[in-house]
Amino acid sequence: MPVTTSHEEPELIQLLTPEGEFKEHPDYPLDISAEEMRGLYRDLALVRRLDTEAVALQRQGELGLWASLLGQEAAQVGSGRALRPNDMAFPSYREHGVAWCRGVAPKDLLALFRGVTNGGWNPDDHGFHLYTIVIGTQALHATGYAMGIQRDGALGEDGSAVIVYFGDGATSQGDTNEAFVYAAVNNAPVVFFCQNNQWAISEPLERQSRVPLYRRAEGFGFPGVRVDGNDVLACLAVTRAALHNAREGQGPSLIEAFTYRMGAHTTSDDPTRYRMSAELEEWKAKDPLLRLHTFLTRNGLADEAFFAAVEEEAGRLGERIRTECRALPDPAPLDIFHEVYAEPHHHIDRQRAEFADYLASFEGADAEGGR
Amino acid sequence: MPVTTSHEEPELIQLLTPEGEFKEHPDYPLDISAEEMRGLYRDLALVRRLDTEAVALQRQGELGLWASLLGQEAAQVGSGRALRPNDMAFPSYREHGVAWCRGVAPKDLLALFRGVTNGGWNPDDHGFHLYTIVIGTQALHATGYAMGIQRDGALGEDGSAVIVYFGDGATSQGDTNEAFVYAAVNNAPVVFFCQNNQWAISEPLERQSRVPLYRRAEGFGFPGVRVDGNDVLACLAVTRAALHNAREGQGPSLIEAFTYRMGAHTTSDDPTRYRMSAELEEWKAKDPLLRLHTFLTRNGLADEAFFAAVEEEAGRLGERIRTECRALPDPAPLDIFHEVYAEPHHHIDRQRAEFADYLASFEGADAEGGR
Amino acid sequence: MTTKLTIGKAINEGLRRAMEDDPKVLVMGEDVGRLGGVFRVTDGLHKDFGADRVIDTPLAESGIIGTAIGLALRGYRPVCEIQFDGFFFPATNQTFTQLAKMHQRSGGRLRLPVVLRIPYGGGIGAVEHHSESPEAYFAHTAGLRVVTVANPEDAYWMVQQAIACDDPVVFFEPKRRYWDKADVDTTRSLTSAAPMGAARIARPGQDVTLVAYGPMVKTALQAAEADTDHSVEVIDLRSLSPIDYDTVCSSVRRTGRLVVAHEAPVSSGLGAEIAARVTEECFYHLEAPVVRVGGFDTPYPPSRLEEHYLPDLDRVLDGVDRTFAF
Amino acid sequence: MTTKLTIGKAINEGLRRAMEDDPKVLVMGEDVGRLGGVFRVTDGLHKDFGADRVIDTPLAESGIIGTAIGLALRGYRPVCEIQFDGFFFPATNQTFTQLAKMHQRSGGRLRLPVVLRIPYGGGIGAVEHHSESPEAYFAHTAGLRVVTVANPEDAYWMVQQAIACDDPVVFFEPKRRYWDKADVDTTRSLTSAAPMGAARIARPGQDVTLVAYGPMVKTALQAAEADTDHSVEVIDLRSLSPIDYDTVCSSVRRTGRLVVAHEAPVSSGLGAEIAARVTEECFYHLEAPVVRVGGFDTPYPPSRLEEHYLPDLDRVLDGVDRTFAF
Ligand SMILES: Cc1ncc(C[n+]2csc(CCOP(=O)(O)OP(=O)(O)O)c2C)c(N)n1
Ligand SMILES: Cc1ncc(C[n+]2csc(CCOP(=O)(O)OP(=O)(O)O)c2C)c(N)n1
Ligand SMILES: [Mg+2]
Ligand SMILES: [Mg+2]
Repeated sequence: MPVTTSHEEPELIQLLTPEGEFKEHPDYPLDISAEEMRGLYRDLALVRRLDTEAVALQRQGELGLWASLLGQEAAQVGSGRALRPNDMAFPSYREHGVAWCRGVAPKDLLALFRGVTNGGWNPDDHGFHLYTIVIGTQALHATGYAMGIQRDGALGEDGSAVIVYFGDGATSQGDTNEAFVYAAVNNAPVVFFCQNNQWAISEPLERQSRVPLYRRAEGFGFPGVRVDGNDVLACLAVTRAALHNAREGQGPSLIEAFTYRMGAHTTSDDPTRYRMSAELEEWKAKDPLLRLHTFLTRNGLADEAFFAAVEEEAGRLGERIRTECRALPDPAPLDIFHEVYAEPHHHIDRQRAEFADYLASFEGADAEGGR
Repeated sequence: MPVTTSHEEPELIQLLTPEGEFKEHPDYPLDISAEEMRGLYRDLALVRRLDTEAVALQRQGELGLWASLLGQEAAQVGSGRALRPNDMAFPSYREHGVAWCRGVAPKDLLALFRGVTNGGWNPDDHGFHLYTIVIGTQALHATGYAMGIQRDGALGEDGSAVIVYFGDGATSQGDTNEAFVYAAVNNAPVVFFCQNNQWAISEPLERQSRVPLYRRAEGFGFPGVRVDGNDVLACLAVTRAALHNAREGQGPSLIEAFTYRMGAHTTSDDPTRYRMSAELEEWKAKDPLLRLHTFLTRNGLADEAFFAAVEEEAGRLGERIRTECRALPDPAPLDIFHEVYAEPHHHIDRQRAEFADYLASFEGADAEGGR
Repeated sequence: MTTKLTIGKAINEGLRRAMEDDPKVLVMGEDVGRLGGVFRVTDGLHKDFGADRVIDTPLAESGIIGTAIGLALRGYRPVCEIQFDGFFFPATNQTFTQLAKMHQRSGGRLRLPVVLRIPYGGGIGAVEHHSESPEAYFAHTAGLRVVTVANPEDAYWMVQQAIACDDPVVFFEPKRRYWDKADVDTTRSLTSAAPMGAARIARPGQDVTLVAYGPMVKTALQAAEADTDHSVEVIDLRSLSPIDYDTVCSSVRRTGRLVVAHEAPVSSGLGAEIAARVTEECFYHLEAPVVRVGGFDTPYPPSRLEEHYLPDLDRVLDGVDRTFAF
Repeated sequence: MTTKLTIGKAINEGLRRAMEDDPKVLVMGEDVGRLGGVFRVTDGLHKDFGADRVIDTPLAESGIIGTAIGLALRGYRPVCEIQFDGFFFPATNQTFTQLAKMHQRSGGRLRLPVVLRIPYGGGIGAVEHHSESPEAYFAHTAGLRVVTVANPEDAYWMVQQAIACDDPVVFFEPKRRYWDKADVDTTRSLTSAAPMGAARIARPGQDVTLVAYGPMVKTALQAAEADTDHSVEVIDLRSLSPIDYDTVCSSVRRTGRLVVAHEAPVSSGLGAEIAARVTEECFYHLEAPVVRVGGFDTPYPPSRLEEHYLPDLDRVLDGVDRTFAF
């Protein structure tokens, strides 16, 4: 069946070309020091290492699963570094780069994928909510949280804003669109950050939308913008502006970070079944690390020693991750009943006690050599 | 909390002004005979009578509830008359005017609100699906049906299109937005017809959207248009065009019919609790019948005899409705088990049999004067 | 000091008191603002607490629960109204996969003090989707507490207890009993009220235990009154998850017979759980199998048939008779 | 002529045959096309039947069921894949209020031959939401048929029967058993296969009846084998709604004892319904209360704990022992 697709090329906010050239954008002036730029490079490199390490750990059976962010480092680090401590981020399940920026320990991320917890960290300690697996649900949580900020009167320069991450596929979910409605009518201080990595598992973007995703926002009454998701500087600048506007009471906005999932959907996935390797090659040329590396080098903002130091730090990080991952303790059987409810619950208490008895019966039985 | 609302006035497609003046619209030339125009007036008048009669029947205790369409006759008759026999309409619960155009017997509509059935007619006989009460769900049914039309190869001049009706409130539901997604990516031949009657029970439009609803479509990649919902000619022309485009393979579109719910939400509602009577007065001047009446009279297209005849027909219709409504038989207790499943179901059969025995036990008991 | 209140008004007063006591309490839902809800349960709150605390939401139930979760994460205590039982379903995903599980997911770090108020059950002559009894779905979902009320006293106190609870609580309101009136002593303190989790012996008896909840409690009491052959003990369950089996089982151990009555379809309804569990606990005390009286395993019928669908006094008495005829 | 097939492949072959036999049969869901589904159950269908019959849907489950309803109204027979049990919930509203009820709503005029394929249950070491057993929600919903399979033979035939059925059928696939292999005679005719609604005695025995379904059938058979003290009769339920009580009750009348095992939380789970009903029907035959072995009333735990959450051979045997110890 013929599908009309809009062929008009949308504007892509870009500050750093794939070739590593910087070009100013009138709407997004970037106030950033050389040190901060090197910091961004370090983030990108370390996050990539974290990811590579986790993929390897999964291959070795240390993790049940891993969702690689390979290729999306700039979108995540750029937006993650745009956040202030007071801000709150609601991730999906692939935001390891944002987690990094929010100070979540890598081992706490790994814990989830290892299967020792369904959570892993204290969201309030990091301004970074738990990973959310059911697609789209967190868009509403973020919007509600932003409505809470409004009610706290916590807007303005020292106030807070919310950012919520989701994928291109997630834009099809009812919940995501309801979040657009709630955010718009409440003028909630929330930034919708869509990482359009072109794929939802095996489905290309065309199965979710026939027009660029950033345009969705307009129909709900707030601005949408498309940014080069492989350009960490553009992601930083655009997200900063959106968060600023949110804090200043200008309400929600949608950022579509145009990027590419260079790896498999997760370690369980086999992308050779549904996409061409040529596509991957094309995107390799747009690698988010490469272009910042080139830019820093060309402009004398970082030297070989810097890159070597980052490389070395990445090595240490990798080692730490491997060690810490293997050391993650398995939960105890009775943890199943842990914190199901916040207040006392006689039924759960009883089930826990019964199960404890049951487990104890084995210890006895084992001693007697019984079954 | 401050909410930014767009104040730019959207274009409203109008062919007939509230004062009854006709003005051509370049995009929507209307090919219509005087007789057809009189037919539209007759529809409007009879549908209004049907509605008034039903409200009265509810007051008399003959119906459990009624959702009045007062004020929305033009949106419904205009769009309903744009449909061809091959087309399929998916209504919400207020589309008595469309039902009328599709040949559904008034008593079958009343049956639902009287509580003798949850349905009432054969959708396939009328190209008019059952009323749907759970807001937004029918938008997806319509889209799926339209995808079926595509698979049947039933497009083109002699082909079919689908129209689905919903309210302004319904645009907030996830399902409605998912229908936009599915329709867009499949280029399905479906027209989304939103009757924006300004209210979702007690909530004004501002609680659902801060921009005009027709603009929602664009963000999903298909055209949206706002039409004067109290102008039967404009509704006819705009819907005809949208259905034509759908049949011709141009995919979905959204029509926002800008109208007003002149009555209560339903007979259970008390609008004085939440809206000003001044608003109603303002809209009375835009009455859909009035303007067509004026136009037909001024242009000599209908005379007093015609209007008198319509009035008389309406009277007869009213009488018929009253009689038929009162004559609607109550279902039998065992109908509870009727057609729960299409194929044999031993469990339901057994429950039915047990209940039949139980009921029979009373007959016995009654005879014996038991409890 | 007592006041005569309907169940609807008692909930309204309970909400008002909770909002006065704690500025973090919010009320949200469709038409809960100026209209005061389609059943007027939030009447006057919008006027007195303003639109920031009494929120007319867009028409999207997933959005109601989803944003309530976010508000709870920010420290608020949202009380969400789902307009009718049949319109809960769009919110199932947010309720079952997020609201119910987030506390556990966070290892106890996050608290989700969200209340879902759901007017439920039949008997008001409504059109489809306005008469459902979906409590079993919730009772099968770990992480939720589920309660319902049968009189103004409980309505007033339990809604406050639900709001004070740090777990998500589904608060079912027996819509056809909204207008039932009784005295409520509103001057007591919340802690002095009967705990939300405890069942209540609504009428003592010796021969058979009759468990009911919500709208069926009144029917059960009428049936007990009407039964001149047996002494029927009526238990008002109040908490549907967890269930107070101590109260139920100690009654059954005395009477030896149990009838459970609810409006929901019998198959896989709450009566099944109660029957299974009580039989486990009281096997040698039971003189007859637990009898379940409930709605049929069909969609809720059109309103002209609902008097046949809903278990009435006669159907309940028939159930009682069956436990004796066994 | 028989072929060795895994459960996954048997469903795949069943789908293929149904699509060959009836051009109105469609397959739809997330990633069911080129990828062939995350479990490869629709592998090759996209290639052979094209994108119009094997539809990669947008990522929206309510949309999948909602458009499937529309396609069914237009005469199609959509087979919808829900990628994982935990992702059914966004489609609850469409399934419970529309799909399940539309036939009845229409007075029998409309038919909704829609199949929901749902890979369900735990045991594959997955992250949250990928190991749920939500069957009780469906069994409590009038208008749906609910089935599940435990071996390749049933997988092959029952998916075709589900598609041929004019009612909506929820087809639960035991995901951790997808790779279990056995001979299937694919040359027979559909009508010669055992009817979808009938339970099956998977292993005859005299002392106790053990009812299981889906992934638990294998565990139940292993337990029966391991129990050298008792002769355990294992019943594979197959149809979860309606339930074939004739087969279950006649077994219980012989053995006098019943254990029901499932992965879902015990409270208000399917075991409750079975226990309640069988106790009603076989009260004087039961030597002990029905024992339910199942998941705990907690969220499904992180995968490193699932071996403790899931009823394994030991937990099932413990249940058997308890019926004798009573
Ligand atoms: C409600 C729901 N349905 C299905 C899934 C299974 N699933 C996990 S990830 C995914 C694709 C998501 O694509 P996208 O939103 O583009 O995010 P990405 O994975 O590309 O980051 C799917 C279908 C899910 N997690 N939740
Ligand atoms: C899912 C759902 N939620 C709530 C309701 C209750 N309800 C019935 S009509 C209505 C307002 C609908 O407003 P709108 O969509 O504008 O249609 P209108 O009634 O104005 O024609 C509401 C909230 C419902 N029927 N379905
Ligand atoms: Mg993606
Ligand atoms: Mg409206």
